[in-house]
Amino acid sequence: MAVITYRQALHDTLRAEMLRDENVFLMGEEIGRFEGSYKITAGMLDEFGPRRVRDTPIAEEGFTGIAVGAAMLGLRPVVEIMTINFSLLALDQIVNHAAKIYGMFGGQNSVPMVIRTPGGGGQQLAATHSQNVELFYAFTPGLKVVAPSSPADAKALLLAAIRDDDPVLFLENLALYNTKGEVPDGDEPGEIGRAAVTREGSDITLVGYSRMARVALQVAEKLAAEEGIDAEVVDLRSLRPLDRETVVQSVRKTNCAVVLEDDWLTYGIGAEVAASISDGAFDWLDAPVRRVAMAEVPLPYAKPLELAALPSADDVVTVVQQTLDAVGRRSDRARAR
Amino acid sequence: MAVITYRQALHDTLRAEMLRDENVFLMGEEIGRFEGSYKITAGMLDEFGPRRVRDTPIAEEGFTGIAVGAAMLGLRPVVEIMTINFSLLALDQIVNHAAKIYGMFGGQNSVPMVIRTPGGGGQQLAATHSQNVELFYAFTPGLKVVAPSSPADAKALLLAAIRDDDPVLFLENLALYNTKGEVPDGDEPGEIGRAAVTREGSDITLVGYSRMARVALQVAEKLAAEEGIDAEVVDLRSLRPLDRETVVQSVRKTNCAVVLEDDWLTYGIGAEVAASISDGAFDWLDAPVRRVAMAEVPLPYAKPLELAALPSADDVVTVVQQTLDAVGRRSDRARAR
Amino acid sequence: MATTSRARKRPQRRSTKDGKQLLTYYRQMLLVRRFEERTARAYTEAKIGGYCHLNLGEEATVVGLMEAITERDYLFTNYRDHGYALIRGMDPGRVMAELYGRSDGVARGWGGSMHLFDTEVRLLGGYGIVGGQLPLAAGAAMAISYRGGDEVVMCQMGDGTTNIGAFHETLNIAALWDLPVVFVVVNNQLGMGTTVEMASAEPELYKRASAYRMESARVDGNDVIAVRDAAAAAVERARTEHKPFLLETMSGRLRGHSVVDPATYRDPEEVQAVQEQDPVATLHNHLISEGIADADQLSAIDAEVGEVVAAAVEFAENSPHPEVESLFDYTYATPVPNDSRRLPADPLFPLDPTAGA
Amino acid sequence: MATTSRARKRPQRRSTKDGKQLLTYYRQMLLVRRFEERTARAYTEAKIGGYCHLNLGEEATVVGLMEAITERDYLFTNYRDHGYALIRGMDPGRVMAELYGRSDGVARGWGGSMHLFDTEVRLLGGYGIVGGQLPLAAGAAMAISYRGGDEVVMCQMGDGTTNIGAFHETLNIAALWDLPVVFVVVNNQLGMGTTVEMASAEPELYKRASAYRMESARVDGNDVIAVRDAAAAAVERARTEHKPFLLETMSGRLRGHSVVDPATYRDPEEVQAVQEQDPVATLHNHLISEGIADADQLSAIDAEVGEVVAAAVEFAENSPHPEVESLFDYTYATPVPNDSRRLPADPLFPLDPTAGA
Ligand SMILES: Cc1ncc(C[n+]2csc(CCOP(=O)(O)OP(=O)(O)O)c2C)c(N)n1
Ligand SMILES: Cc1ncc(C[n+]2csc(CCOP(=O)(O)OP(=O)(O)O)c2C)c(N)n1
Ligand SMILES: [Mg+2]
Ligand SMILES: [Mg+2]
Repeated sequence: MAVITYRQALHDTLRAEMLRDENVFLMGEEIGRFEGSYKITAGMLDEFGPRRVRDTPIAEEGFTGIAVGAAMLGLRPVVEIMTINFSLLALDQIVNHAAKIYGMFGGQNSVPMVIRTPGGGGQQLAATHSQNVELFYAFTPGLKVVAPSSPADAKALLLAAIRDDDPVLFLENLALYNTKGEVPDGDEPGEIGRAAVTREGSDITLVGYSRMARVALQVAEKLAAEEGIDAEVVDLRSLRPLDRETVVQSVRKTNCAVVLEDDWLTYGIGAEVAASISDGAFDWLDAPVRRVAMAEVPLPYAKPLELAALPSADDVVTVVQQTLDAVGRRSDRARAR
Repeated sequence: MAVITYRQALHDTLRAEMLRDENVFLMGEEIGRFEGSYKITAGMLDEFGPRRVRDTPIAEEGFTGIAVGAAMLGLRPVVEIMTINFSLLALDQIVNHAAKIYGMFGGQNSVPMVIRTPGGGGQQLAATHSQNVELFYAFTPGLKVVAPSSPADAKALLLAAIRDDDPVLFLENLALYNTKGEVPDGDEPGEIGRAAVTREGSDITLVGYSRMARVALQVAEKLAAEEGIDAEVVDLRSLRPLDRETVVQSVRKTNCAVVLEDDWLTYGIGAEVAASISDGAFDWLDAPVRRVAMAEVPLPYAKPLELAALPSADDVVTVVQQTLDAVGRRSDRARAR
Repeated sequence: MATTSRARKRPQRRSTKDGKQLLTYYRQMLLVRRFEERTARAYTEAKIGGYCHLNLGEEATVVGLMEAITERDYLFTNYRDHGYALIRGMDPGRVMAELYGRSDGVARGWGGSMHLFDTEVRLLGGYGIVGGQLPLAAGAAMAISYRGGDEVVMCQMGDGTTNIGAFHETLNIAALWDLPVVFVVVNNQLGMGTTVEMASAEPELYKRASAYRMESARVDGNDVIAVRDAAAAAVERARTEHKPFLLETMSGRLRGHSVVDPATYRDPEEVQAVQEQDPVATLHNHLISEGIADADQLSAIDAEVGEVVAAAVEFAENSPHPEVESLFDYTYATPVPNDSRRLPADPLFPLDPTAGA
Repeated sequence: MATTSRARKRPQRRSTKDGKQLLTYYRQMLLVRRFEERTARAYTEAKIGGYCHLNLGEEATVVGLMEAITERDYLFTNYRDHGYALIRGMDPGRVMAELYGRSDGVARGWGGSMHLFDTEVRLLGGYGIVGGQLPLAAGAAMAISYRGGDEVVMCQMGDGTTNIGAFHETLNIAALWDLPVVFVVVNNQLGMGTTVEMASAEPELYKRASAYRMESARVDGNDVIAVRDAAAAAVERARTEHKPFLLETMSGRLRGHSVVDPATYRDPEEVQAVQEQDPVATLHNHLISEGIADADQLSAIDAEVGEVVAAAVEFAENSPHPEVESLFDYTYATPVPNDSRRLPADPLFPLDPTAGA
């Protein structure tokens, strides 16, 4: 097991899959000559040549749809969309085509493709370049959506995504690329559709995905160290399918939960998670499920405004404390009854 | 007060606003010579001429963006996107531009425009033409989203939308166009951001919007007539802003709720509504908030499959009964304790 | 400047072989004609639902195009796809069953009129989103060139489709990457109620290929031989030289945009002009005036075709509706845990959680 | 075929008036040059965040274009917008303050480098989504023609932008509706690391206008007079004849795509060729060799410009950061009930609901 960055894990996995399967190829803006906007594909053009590492014009709808068509004939395109913001220009090909072709034609033709794209604010990229719109894909039946938070999951889920016969949106995050972690050798794919309990605990459940699953772990350690609060952390990993079972089982144990997300609160990913917990753990919940999410504004460029709008570890700590307070208040009341 | 159809209410309101304000004009595919795919703009080209009723090429991204630019200079475009499915091709201009321009440039330039578009399945239009993706817009700060269910609200909210200085997505529904209702005279605009209690009741709260708010009312009448169940109905009317207060107040009274929606369940509009109720009415809820929504598949063409996948009045009745059963079970248990 | 070639002149005289060929084409065109007329009737009888677009007036174009590609080539079309499906070789009964939404339909009743699809005959879909099929077709061509194959992809679209972004993005990449794809604009002079002049600043649509240094041509879409020859040349070039091509065929729409459209927006003269160029009637008269066939022979063909269509309807009528149990069978090709298989009234969690807890 | 006019020849001799004019342009070009150099430094000092794209190498293009439009005209650009903002007349201090994300910035610190905007000088935005500004610019032109005004809209974009769908959709509608908009493709031969030939099947980009029967021209973007004259002619035509135009200017990028890009993918020869055509150095030499100014005069201009830039930086440094309290002030122009004004840790409902219930 080597300790490598999330970026390296992606790079190595892409390379290994290219070597393993001639049908796998890469496509996207600036992935070849420029070596990728975030350098995930560095060195790949040199190694595999322009047939398998295709720099595309700036034409998200066009090249994403071309990948869909190529996948219909059995190739396994791995498309990079530079950031998830630009995926909005390809939404028709992703939602109306990639996601529909298998079902709309009665299961005759699958679409084995992967769309890799990073989300994430916090880089002062302002309103149009800092959005987290994974919701749009997670909402769409016919797509699968994964959002790994660690280098190990990045590898395992990318392997799974490439080998899966359905279109998979693979969500990365600008703030995760340089983070490190242990990554197993070999090429065992992960399982799309399963969450993971990344820290066991008994006091409260923290649920997150992508960057916020990592923040959840950090907050849990901090809470344990500084306040003796023992939080359980669930990393969703897969947004579609959503593994409600794992989340709800955790909350049935801890009796309260906070959901962490990088997108906007109202209608965000956390809304489904909170609604599912409130339903599936109804008789176990001791306090309302709170969500920590981005303030509902077009994200400003100025640093102090951006910082205020984005959810932070401190915000999570505050909300955990408030939630445990509420649990306390409720048990007090119960005792008083 | 005249009794007219939802279609007529839209048509009359558009016409009145065109007469009132020279800055208001219409744009979209087939709205002029063809008189509108769903005939909302019938007769308008003849009356107002091609300057104010513009047939566009098939170019959703282009003409929607042109409306945004025209709005920046103070015109008040009312764009028709033939169905909400095609709005995915204009998503970049709606989400990355219309919704961002006011905030991203520090409040210098507002974008007073309306995008009218119908959603709704149930017409056997198959997977790509039967989607309900209002979620994408409701999720986006900077946009306002309204979804009237009655001819009166269609009028009041269209007036409000046209006179509002922000981009408003105005959601219509294919199945509502021919429905009738009383519509007040005059031109009093409604208030964007307010839900309405359209039926008072004490046993359970049904929450819906657009077509499903109407279904909720029908179900409530049926439940009252056939089973003596007295349901309260909340019509959200506005999806962004979302009026949580009105919903939660109702549930604090009835102690249980069912959410109705035409879109897919997981991450759908109802997820936020259910999560908000579970939070805001936590101490009042006697049973989990259930959601009745579309089955999570690309909607098939064949009638029996389509019928099975779409939420029906019968489905709502079933879920209401199960919810009231659950309330009963819980009160039994409480009594037994 | 991009090179664009003018429409080819059609041959003045035809040999006996051409005569036989023409009779075959006539039969095919008539099949499309009678099938579509029957489809319109079935629609008004509410046997068919959704949107339903017919190829009436485009029969010569459909047959000419389908003659230009071989079995191993691929085809993508828009939603106006019945004729292509029939001539490409889909079973008429299974096409009609699809229109009826039955389980024997080519797409098991999931697609309907706009979404005919059959891997067997390599028609990889009719598509309902205007322009959506263009990137897909180019992608199929990319897969072919990636593998060094010599198949060709034909991608049909309407005139109105040339104004959407996907047209531009796709043609540019197809030219840039030397993809073996022939784009065909079936110019029926209308996109719903919008004329070409109302929608396209360059109404000679084939000329738009010059923006990509792509070759292109315009041809009389009511002349089946002219369409076939122009398309065959483009396909051959794509096959051997790996160059895309843009072919524009000029024809008319005999009815409304879809079955339900009365097309009241059209001038009577315009409609009459289109009717006068009706490709089926024209070929009928030509066959007789050239002595290739007499009226009785042609009536016999009509009768035969009528039987095929009647059999297709019967097949469709007798085909069972899809089972509701199959509703969740085609969301994913690779099964995954936690996939939703809930009907609208199904609970997310077992109803009495305490029971099992 | 669409009509496209060739780039105009530049005048061989210049009058004294031209000489004075050239000195003014030199000063403006130098302002852009020094401002951008200073911006790059501020970025490496972490005073500026986000993405930051410079106009280095495009100074003659920027100044020439800005000379061609009048005060009442409108301008839309992409994210490479600092130079346009300065020459269009935005206060350099307020531009730098925007780059610093301060409250005196032209967009109050909300937009940053990519999103300069000032209604006062009618620069209606730098935009970060490639191609996003095109429909907006055409929309502004539509508003002008709707009202019968005689303003013109100029819409700047990069070479890579000509491959995206919005380019096609917008140019088509602009031509169809006779909109007074001049589209300018600033061809700096690269879109990030991608060459024009890698991205555009028709690399002579101005020729793409023919797909819309739109007139177009290509001009030397390193020659400020040539740019000005070609743009002025296009603007005049848009103003009086209400016809859009596509102008392509040819120049080079002196640095990476953005400040952080070392541009290791470029050939040294390519970089050298661009440096040899450096428009600022070229004009400097021209002014001296033509006897319009001597080295001292030009140094004096440089010193003056340096002071303007230094003052801009000082202004930016001293401008306060925006108040966190203003975070919710610009979501909507028309206030509505139930609008969210919550920070990430704020609850949806009061924390002890029983307290108030
Ligand atoms: C993206 C998109 N926008 C709008 C529509 C609605 N629509 C369906 S067909 C059509 C006209 C298409 O015209 P054309 O391309 O000429 O094809 P034809 O119907 O004439 O064969 C329109 C606007 C659609 N299906 N997709
Ligand atoms: C829709 C979209 N896709 C991709 C990007 C990322 N991107 C930013 S600049 C750029 C290159 C643009 O090149 P060009 O149009 O030539 O402009 P230049 O930067 O050379 O001025 C790309 C691909 C983007 N901002 N928007
Ligand atoms: Mg047409
Ligand atoms: Mg460039």
